[in-house]
Amino acid sequence: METKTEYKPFEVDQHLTAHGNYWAGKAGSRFYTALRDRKKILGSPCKACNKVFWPPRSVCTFCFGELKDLVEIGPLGTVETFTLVTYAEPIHPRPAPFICAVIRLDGADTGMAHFLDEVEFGQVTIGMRVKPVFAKDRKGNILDIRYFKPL
Amino acid sequence: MKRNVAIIGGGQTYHAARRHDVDEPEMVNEAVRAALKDARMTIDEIDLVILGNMEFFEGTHMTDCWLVHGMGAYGKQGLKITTGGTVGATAVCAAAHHVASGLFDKVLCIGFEKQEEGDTGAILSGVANPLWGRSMAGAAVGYFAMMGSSYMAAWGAKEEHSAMVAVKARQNARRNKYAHLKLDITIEDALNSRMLAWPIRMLDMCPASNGACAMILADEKTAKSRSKKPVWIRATDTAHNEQFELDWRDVKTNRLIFSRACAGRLYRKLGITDPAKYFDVFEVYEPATWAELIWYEDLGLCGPGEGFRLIEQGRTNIDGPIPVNPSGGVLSTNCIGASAMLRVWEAALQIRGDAGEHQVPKDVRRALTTGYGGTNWTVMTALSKTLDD
Amino acid sequence: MTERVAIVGVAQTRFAPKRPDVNYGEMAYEVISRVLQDTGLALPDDIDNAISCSHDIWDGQTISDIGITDVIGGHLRAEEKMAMDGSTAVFYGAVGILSGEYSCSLLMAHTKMSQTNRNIVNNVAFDPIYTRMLGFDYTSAAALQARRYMYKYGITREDAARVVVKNLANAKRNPFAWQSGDLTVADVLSSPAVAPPLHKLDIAPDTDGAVALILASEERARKITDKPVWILGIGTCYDAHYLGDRDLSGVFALEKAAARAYAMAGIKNPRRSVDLAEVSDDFSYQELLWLEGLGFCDRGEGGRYTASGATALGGKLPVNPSGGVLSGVPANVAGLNRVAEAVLQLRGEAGDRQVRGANIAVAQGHSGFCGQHQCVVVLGN
Amino acid sequence: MATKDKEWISIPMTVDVPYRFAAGSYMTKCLTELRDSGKIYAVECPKCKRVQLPPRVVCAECHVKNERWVELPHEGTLVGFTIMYLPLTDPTTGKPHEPPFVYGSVRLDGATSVLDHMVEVEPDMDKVWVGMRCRLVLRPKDERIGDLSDIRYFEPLPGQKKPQS
Repeated sequence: METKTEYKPFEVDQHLTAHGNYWAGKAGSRFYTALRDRKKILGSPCKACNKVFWPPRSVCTFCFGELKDLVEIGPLGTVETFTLVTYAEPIHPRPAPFICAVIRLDGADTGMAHFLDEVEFGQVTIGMRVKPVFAKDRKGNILDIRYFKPL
Repeated sequence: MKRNVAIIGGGQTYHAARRHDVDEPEMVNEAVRAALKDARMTIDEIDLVILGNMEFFEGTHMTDCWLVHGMGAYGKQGLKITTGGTVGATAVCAAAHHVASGLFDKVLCIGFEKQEEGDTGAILSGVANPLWGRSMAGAAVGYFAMMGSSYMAAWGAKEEHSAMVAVKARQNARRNKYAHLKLDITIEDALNSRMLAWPIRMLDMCPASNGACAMILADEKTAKSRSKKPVWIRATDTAHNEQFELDWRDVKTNRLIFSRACAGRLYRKLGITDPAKYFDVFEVYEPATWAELIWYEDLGLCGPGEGFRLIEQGRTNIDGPIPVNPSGGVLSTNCIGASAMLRVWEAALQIRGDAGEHQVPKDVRRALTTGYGGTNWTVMTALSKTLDD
Repeated sequence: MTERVAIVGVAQTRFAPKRPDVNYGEMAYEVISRVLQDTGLALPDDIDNAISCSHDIWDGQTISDIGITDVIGGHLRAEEKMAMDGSTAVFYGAVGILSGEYSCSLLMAHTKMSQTNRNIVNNVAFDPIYTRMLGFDYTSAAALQARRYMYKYGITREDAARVVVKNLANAKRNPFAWQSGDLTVADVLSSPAVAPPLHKLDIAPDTDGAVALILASEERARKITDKPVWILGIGTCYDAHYLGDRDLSGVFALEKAAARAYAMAGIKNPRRSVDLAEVSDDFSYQELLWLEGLGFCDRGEGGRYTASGATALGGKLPVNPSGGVLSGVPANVAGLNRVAEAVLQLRGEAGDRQVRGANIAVAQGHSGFCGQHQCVVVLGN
Repeated sequence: MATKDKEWISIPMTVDVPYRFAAGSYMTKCLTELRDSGKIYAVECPKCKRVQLPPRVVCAECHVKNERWVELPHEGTLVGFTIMYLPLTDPTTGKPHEPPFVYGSVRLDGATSVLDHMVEVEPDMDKVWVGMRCRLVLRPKDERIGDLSDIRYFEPLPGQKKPQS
């Protein structure tokens, strides 16, 4: 008869690491060059829906129309909702705790998810007016806006 | 299936190593718009959207959720399927089932991959079991190399035979405006290309492509009223394979393997015994040259060990009696999530007579397609021009 | 539906925060072997196809159904994998049977949340062009949804906390649940803040587990069981992706998915027709939101409806008598577990958590952050 | 700004997901024994008698639970091979295996399954052939971690010559 040996559950630590490079495409490239070079924030107007969308896109999510134009929106906006991220993760671009929010820029009908700073969490309210703080060294990604802060 | 199902439209992007001009939703949208245009339909008419894509290849979780606007899926029913290289064909089968169920009349299915965005090498090695073989992952090249060496040792084929497949694929691709590798190459070029893993050379393997394919499937009533050239899905079958025993490369194996099991069932569904006569064109998923030769045998287009004779005699050429991959196949275009769907769509184009310069010269009434992926999986689809074919 | 599809068997693992003793294939085998045994069916002959539901990135393996092909009976046979919530697998499975292609299908969902970091996994679900780099995950996104919902309708943290109190008390009656207890609203409110207004007890815990389920055509079902549970209606719907595109306090996708499912089931008034619901309360407030989306109460009334006791075990419309996802059910498995629990209720096999006289049940699942894709299943006995 | 409109922006981003994989009960025994005693354990299907390596809970063909353990010898036969000219990266360490090297598929005596691994012979078609007998060479016990890389490679049994065809 086989003697039954008890084995401690065997576990192995590994990582799956993938170095990606995401192309921003037609609308995204124009958005990021304007942000990087001119500190301008662009959105996509849809004539059929009579709305301006952020983020910019080449196809309307809601009516499937082709969108070719971009218009300037913001830079001021209004806080629609917010939270405080209290925990730290390697995916975070800034140390916790930090405030995340959805901000609807003036002239846009959909909001931008981003950070709030230079304000205590307890002071943030829905409806608060905010403006963007741009990064000095802009690279053509969403962190070219460092965060939004109250007016 | 309880209702007849037809392909009433389809479209694909141009396939290329680089698509810097589009993000993933924009690229998928190109194929979706092409399919809608082909079907003379608006997105509002679509009842349900199915996406086939491998989430890890672009390093994005829930790609269907991000791509909602590109797919036109906002407010619609939908689901996402991920079965590896077969996924494009699985999405077609799923779309066919949705139509056949009677719950949906017009279903859009999409397959895509933007391989340049992700880290395909790292992610492909992740296919290996994390505790058994991931540290040793020989990659797909090693597997197909052993298949090639096994095939040569078993049947006396030569490297020239795989080179013939490599040349046929790329020469066919030159006639296909959407194909990725359109190479004017000769047997010598193929034999002199860089050795990757003996006997697999650079030109024996598929490229990494960016691209998308979309198809619209509909019920018989819709198909007949809306489409001049509906292509009918007559039968489908799927066979997966166990995790660790990959016997496809052991060409003399006596075991029933996925390819033969699937073909056998599909032929029984159709009641046929001579597929080489029955079907007018084949689009098979050949990630490597040797795999195409083995498909010939596993599909019963010839006997065991005779596959390399078919290519030698030119029988599977675009103008041969058994044309295989007139599109250029996966050896010319491999955007993984779309590759298996492209087989079906290319076969449908052949049946419609709309394949343009790569249209096979003979009358095409019936076509067979295969997918390939995972640990030796396939999905097969049989198409026909009319319901009487 | 002209033809009917039945659920003829269900099995679930005992959920646990961590299962170091099994890999995901073995964990799947636990529920597959049990559901086969319970139904008296055997692989490969009695099952036509298998559908698994999991995500490569959770599983840590590319094309991760490779790891369950053996145990699910996929060798040389039809096996599909979908990467969504498990509730949608029921949709996909039912369609396969209605198409006439299959008559008996095995569904299985599995996830081992313990083997990785949920926030890193979920971050990759945000679009890489505009949002991912900001470090969002499902919890921070849910917090934005929670605050917007609370703001718009005057819902309070106490309203959401009552869901936790109810569900964890229900979970005490469910032998498969691992997180349960007699909590007070104060306990929930005072648990550590994670992403306000969400605190630790508002958030479903990391869990390992699997659920399997067998679907059959009416003809097959009659031979397999004398207690078939029928899929009366089923519907799905996608919302927009970007956080700012959606009305986060709204239930656009769920309302549409529910309308489709109810229409198929011939249900005109869910408040009158439905006896119980199992919803995917990944976060406490979501149960309130989903109650509204499913039409069990008016918009903005989720808090009051719950406070009235209507959703308690023994209430007018018991919701999550099992303890729900808050009691510990893995991501992706959650929706299939909702369906499985609803089946047990309709079969009268729910033990101490049984709802008396249950004839019609609704199960709901969602995938994507803040419930972007919704699936509603209406079941009857 | 017309020129700027032609610039295509890309956003590099690394996805790095940590995992702690549980081997599961079958692979736990297999990997623990490989590490601690250098033994190779497989399972035999009670129905079809296939001897399966790595061991697994279910025989995929018969769908019965595998319950009988079989210790495999370290010797076997090469059933397929290739000479790799690509530097393959070990994703678990990030280090490449330097080409060219022989990569082969070996059936250990008594096993139904094969084991893919490096073969320590010159990458020369005259020095390696299907049917070659080989044995596995393990790392020293104190270097073993319970991974397939605990097997360094297969080496040919001495005194063999490639048969003339």
